[in-house]
Amino acid sequence: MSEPTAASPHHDYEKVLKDSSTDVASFDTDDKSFLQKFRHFLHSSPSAVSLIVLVLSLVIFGALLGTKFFSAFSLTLILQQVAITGIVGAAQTLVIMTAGIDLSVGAIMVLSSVVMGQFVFRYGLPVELAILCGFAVGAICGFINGWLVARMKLPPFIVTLGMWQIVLATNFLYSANETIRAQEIETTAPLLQLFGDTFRIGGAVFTYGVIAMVLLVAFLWYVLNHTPWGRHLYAVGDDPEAAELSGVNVKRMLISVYVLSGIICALAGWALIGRIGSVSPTAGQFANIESITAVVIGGISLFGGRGSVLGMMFGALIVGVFSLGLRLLGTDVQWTYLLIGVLIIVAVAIDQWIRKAAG
Amino acid sequence: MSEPTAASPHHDYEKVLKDSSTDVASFDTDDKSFLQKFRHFLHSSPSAVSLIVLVLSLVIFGALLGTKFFSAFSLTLILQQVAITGIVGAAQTLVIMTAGIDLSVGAIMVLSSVVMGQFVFRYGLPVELAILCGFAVGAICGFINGWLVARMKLPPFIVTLGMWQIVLATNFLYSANETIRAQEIETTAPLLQLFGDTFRIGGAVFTYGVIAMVLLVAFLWYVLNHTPWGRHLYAVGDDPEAAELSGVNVKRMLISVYVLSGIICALAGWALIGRIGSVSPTAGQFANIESITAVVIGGISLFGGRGSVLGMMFGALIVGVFSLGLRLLGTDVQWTYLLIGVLIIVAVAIDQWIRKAAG
Amino acid sequence: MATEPLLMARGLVKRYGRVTALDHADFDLYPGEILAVIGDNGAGKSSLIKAISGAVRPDEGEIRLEGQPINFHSPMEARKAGIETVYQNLALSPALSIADNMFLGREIRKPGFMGKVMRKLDHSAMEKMARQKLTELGLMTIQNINQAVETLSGGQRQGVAVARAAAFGSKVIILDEPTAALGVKESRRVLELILDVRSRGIPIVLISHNMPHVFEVADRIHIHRLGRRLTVINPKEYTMSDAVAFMTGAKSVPTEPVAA
Amino acid sequence: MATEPLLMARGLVKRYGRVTALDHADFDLYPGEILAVIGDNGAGKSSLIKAISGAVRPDEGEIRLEGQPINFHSPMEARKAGIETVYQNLALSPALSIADNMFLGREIRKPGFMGKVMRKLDHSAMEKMARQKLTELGLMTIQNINQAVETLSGGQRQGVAVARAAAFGSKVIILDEPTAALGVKESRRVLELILDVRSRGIPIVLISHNMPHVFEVADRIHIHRLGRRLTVINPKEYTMSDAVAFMTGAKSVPTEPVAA
Amino acid sequence: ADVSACLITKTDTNPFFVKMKEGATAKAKELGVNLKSYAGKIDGDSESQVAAIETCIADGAKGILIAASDTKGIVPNVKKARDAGLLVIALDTPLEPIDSADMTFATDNLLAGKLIGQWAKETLGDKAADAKVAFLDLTPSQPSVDVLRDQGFMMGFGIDPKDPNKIGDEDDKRVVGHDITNGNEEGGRTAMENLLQKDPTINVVHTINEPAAAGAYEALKAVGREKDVLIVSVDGGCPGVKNVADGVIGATSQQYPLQMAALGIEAIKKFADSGEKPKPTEGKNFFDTGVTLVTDKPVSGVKSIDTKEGLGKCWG
Ligand SMILES: Nc1ncnc2c1ncn2[C@@H]1O[C@H](COP(=O)(O)OP(=O)(O)OP(=O)(O)O)[C@@H](O)[C@H]1O
Ligand SMILES: Nc1ncnc2c1ncn2[C@@H]1O[C@H](COP(=O)(O)OP(=O)(O)OP(=O)(O)O)[C@@H](O)[C@H]1O
Ligand SMILES: OC[C@H]1O[C@](O)(CO)[C@@H](O)[C@@H]1O
Ligand SMILES: [Mg+2]
Ligand SMILES: [Mg+2]
Repeated sequence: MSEPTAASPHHDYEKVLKDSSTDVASFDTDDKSFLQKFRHFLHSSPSAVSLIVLVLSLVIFGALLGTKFFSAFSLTLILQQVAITGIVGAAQTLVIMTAGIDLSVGAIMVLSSVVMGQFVFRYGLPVELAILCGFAVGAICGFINGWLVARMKLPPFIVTLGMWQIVLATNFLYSANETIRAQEIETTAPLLQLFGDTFRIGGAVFTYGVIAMVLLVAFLWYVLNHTPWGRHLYAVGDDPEAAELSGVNVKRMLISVYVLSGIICALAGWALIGRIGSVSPTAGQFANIESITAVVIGGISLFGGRGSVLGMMFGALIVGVFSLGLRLLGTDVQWTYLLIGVLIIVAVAIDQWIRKAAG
Repeated sequence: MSEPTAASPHHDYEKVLKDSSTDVASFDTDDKSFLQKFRHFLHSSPSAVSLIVLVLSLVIFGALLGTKFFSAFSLTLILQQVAITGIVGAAQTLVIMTAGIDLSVGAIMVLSSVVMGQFVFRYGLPVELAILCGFAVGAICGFINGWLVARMKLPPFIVTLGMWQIVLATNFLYSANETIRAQEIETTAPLLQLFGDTFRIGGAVFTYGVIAMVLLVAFLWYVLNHTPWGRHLYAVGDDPEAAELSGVNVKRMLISVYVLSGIICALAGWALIGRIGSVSPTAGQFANIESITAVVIGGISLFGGRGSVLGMMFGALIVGVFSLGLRLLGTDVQWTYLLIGVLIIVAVAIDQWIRKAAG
Repeated sequence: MATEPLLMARGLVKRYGRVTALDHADFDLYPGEILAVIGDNGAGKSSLIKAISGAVRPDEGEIRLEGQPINFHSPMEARKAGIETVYQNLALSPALSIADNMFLGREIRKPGFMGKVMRKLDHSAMEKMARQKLTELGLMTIQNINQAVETLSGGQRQGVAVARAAAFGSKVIILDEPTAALGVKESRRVLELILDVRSRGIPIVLISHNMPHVFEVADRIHIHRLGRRLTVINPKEYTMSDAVAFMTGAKSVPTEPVAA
Repeated sequence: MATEPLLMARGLVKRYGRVTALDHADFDLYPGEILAVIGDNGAGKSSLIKAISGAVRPDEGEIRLEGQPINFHSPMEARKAGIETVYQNLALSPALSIADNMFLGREIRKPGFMGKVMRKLDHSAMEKMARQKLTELGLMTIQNINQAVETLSGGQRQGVAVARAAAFGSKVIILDEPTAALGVKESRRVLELILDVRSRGIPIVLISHNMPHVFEVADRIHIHRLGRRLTVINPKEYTMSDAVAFMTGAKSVPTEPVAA
Repeated sequence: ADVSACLITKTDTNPFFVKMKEGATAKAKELGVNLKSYAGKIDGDSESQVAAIETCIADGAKGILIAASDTKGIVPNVKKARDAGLLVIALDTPLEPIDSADMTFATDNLLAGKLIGQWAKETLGDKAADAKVAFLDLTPSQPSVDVLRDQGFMMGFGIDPKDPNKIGDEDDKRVVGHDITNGNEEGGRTAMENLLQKDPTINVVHTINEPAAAGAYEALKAVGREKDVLIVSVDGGCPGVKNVADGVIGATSQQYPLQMAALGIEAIKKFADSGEKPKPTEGKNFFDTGVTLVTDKPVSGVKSIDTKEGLGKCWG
């Protein structure tokens, strides 16, 4: 393709075009200063901003509280406290990226953990199989969500609100609210508590639950940024109609996202057994609001198509830092709540401000 | 403007245009059948669809429960039970229309009601003034929300999540968790219970709270559809950038919406005193999720710019009908929750289906 | 051209509530030809090609590809059947980069294990190819190939969409006003591209309001008016004035058999 | 024209991250003239008029209206100062009706109590006027005046935006590619409209890629290239070929003082 | 059955209320009473309870058994029910004022707190004087059970509770702090972690209920302190008593929800048949359904039963 192959242009003036410039436009950017490089960095890596806010809050609480807060132990304690939220938040991130929302994450998590426990203790299944069943339950719940959203075109808010109630009720009806005690699990099926096991590196205490969260987030980061599926996910969240017209199977994408979200919730359910030791149907009541908070503080748009799963993890950690920091400062519970409210807003304000300054 | 006033067209073919047809396109629509007229009606009045779903659910529960459900008393009881949700839902509707969300509605409602109560009982203010102060508190909370969303450009979800916690904690700190008992209110400041007062028409029992909800919704319907402010609200929710470019003061609109929402929440707070008789700082925990549910079942898009406040009211009533109906059927609580979950999804599915059929 | 049409539609009807977008429209595309579709704004041109490419489903009428009745449920199916379309609203994902958009649904993966098992994208290969396609179209003002599409100028965006369709040659290419937002140079390149595609034997449907362009490249011109095909003319037998007069209703069409 | 420019800009710079959209651009608009702005896709034309009309804030440079430095914070302020703009992306609210869009921010209210106190809109007056404006533009295919703008064809949408700007005559009218999506007939009407507006003494800025149109109506032509004003030419002194050669870099500009 | 009754619990998630419901259902069946049960969505959800009361009135029930979430706020609605001729009995949680209900069948929660407080004090002996005590409470709104148990523990342990109606106003050095648990394991663990961070030398933990205690134990275990910290709790559910046997919890105050429920149903039946209302326990303004300390390490001066006996009486 170089010269017209057949007809010649109607307009004379088009003949001069053959001489037109063929350089790609470039400008003296004089972008050599550190500040400007930094701005570019912030611009191109959206999660860096939440990371900065996280570091800032660590520094502030560290200054206020000294080694009580700024010790390997405390810092890893925060990791432990946010691990569940981080895992559920990963599921939430995927759904929110598609411009959806999943209110049923906490309920699915708890139902999966109850299934894992009851299948061992009620039916005597081998623990590995019981865990698989728990994952299957998560996947099924996710599939129903996805099917209703993608095929029936129902709003995700309503679908998952309904599922939340349905799954919770199913859980209570099925488990009759019986708790399985930590001691029993320890003797019969210690694998269920796997994610609660700890190992130490110096003063730092890590649980496998923390490792699971970090690996999951890293894995999803890879998938979102470096595989076709990830790109399609962004496209679907960005503008589903455009994605459909450019050849993405939007329905299949949506269903796969909700199924994956359900499976991740089941993983969270397993990790939950590790954290609280026992299998209890009353856990996870606030998992949905907490995961959504982490996602939003992490800079992910509720309107879909924008953001990074790393940001979600930093968002979860920011809340974790505030919560522990404020409790350590010894503020009254009410004051803690109030300040967490203020700090959530401030964290996001700083985030916005940095983004704008980097603009 | 009819003929070119100066230059003449470069292209000859443009000269033939003076003879071009000047009729507005019209087609034989053969749209005379009742069905098609009905479709047009559904198309042009989005809330009609929720109304149909509402009527359907009334009929079904009526058939199942007979006069126990289908009595003037029971039906007006539903109205009483949804009045608070309906009022808060009106506030939520406004915010959601702007593509926002208000998680702090319940907290603002309760704080306003506590202020109305405490200002009378703690400081001995005249009740009218105390009520005004309650409204002022609602307006201030709304203003802060609006200011943060509009000026600081923070995501509404985060702003109102933070405010929710802040207002709730303020409320506990301020009220020291003290409930003001109904008997005291009755003797000292009966005006606070105004919206709980009832009047009867036959077997039907109406509270002024119900009347307040209906009038409020009617008023907002008028404002949204028949005033410039209403049109601007839709435009801002639809595409804020386009609205700004076409000359709408988007920031001012947003702030006014959140302030109005705060004031409506204060009204809900007043009505709440009427409904529960006392002033209790722990009420209203689910007001946000319930109002959002009503809004979404009412066919209003969470992405802003579309829907009708009437739909919200029908949405609230649909949930009210299900709840009372199932409770009267005597199903187990968990089954009730499960079925409400299912029915919420089904209601929206039917809604979508009718819309599609009407498409 | 006495051959069978490659793509054919008969009696397409599409109503939107009170609006009639297609009113028993017919359509024929023959192998290897450039068919221009012209008509007033709102005449139903975009609706016609949306119906053909599976983006909307007509209320009535039938469509045949190579003689076989087809019934696409989504644009993806049409694309699989070899019909590549540039829609008037472009169908790009605003937040994704130029390269991401060009390769959406057809990503290039790394060779070997990383690509096959880990499904890793080959970002640099895609960026290189995207830059090359844009250069072929003369879009030299795009400075950063990783720019999000939403930050491109109107014309740059259109260029990306056209480059995408051209890059993935297939059975039929449909272009809905591909040069509307393009500059003089960029428009000319698109015309060259169209001729180039035809020379590879692929037929093209070109919707355009630019009469000189239409008369320059089209083999036949489908004139659309008030939701239906008014007539098809041969650009060698009619002048631009005739075409414009027909399409605006200034002159009525001689009752002759449709050109084929 | 030895008078003072009505609207003037000097040294405008606008950077977006790694992209430079405006690179010390100048601009002058004289009273009562039609100034065309031409340039490649991505040359920075839209960025220029966005900076002037308050839709984006330039990083550097100054703007003067009637000699006074101005610093608009929003398009609303520009509009209040009398600058009416049709943006390339049209700036319509998709879900609102045609009439709602045309009157957004300038609604007609009912007379008397209902309008003054109850602030009730006069829907029928607005619908009537909207229909009339569209008819003036030749947009005869719009069947339902209460259609949501998102359901309009590409050209119909553009027509609505242009009709809105024309309806509210003011100090300066800026049109960014107003005829890109328009049909032959509708484009011609817009050109007539432009001449009509000038005859009312209001100057117009017209961005367009359509050289015949530009040379037909423009008094002066501002050529934009790589983010800055390359030169301004008088269409009577240069041919279309010259203009295209300058704007695409095929020919370099004779070093002469900028035409005024 | 022409006598119908309602049971309204705080939640349906806490095993305590699940058992209460089971007990009520069994008793209702036995007496031929038609029972409908309702519950809030979470602890503290008063609106659902209000709606439930209204439904019961509309439904023509003879009586209501309620474990109220908002003990003051619900009073006007209870009055409505009583005005409509229903017998209203508070279970587990007294209304405020307590005579707003026709009768209250409940544990003496202040006593429950005192018992575990005394036990902890005696167990520590001299070390009680410089103990470090953590309080794992219920919710931020400080409902009556929460206050009664928390402040009761202090009285038993010998800490001056200052205002006995308010948690958190005491100034005894031994109090490390209060945190909230929402009455479940997750909250228990996080609250314990937070307080440990505040003072790692904590050696006594008061917990609002046994799920919270189990969570606290996990937190202690994670830092290897589970052996040298005393956890006390309230409830006496079967998992909790087993936890006492296993040494997770030192002592727990056992309550009897099945009995509360059964007595409640009987009272409604009786009221429906004869119009007779139940009477309070001698010397108290409510019907005390009893509370017993369960521990395998009895101390002198505090009456207790061992876990074997406790398991015989446990629920859930
Ligand atoms: N989703 C829709 N809902 C309602 N009406 C619609 C919808 N889509 C298109 N229309 C109407 O159908 C008619 C044909 O539109 P179409 O987009 O096919 O026109 P077109 O010939 O492509 O015009 P243009 O040249 O301006 O692009 C127009 O009157 C338009 O308003
Ligand atoms: N928000 C933005 N972020 C990043 N780059 C931008 C943004 N807006 C514009 N640009 C870039 O600035 C340059 C100039 O864009 P502009 O829209 O002004 O061009 P234009 O001359 O109007 O082109 P066209 O004729 O195609 O409309 C382009 O390279 C474009 O990619
Ligand atoms: O959540 C508080 C509730 O928990 C219990 O202790 C049961 O576990 C009840 O006695 C109390 O009312
Ligand atoms: Mg079109
Ligand atoms: Mg432009």
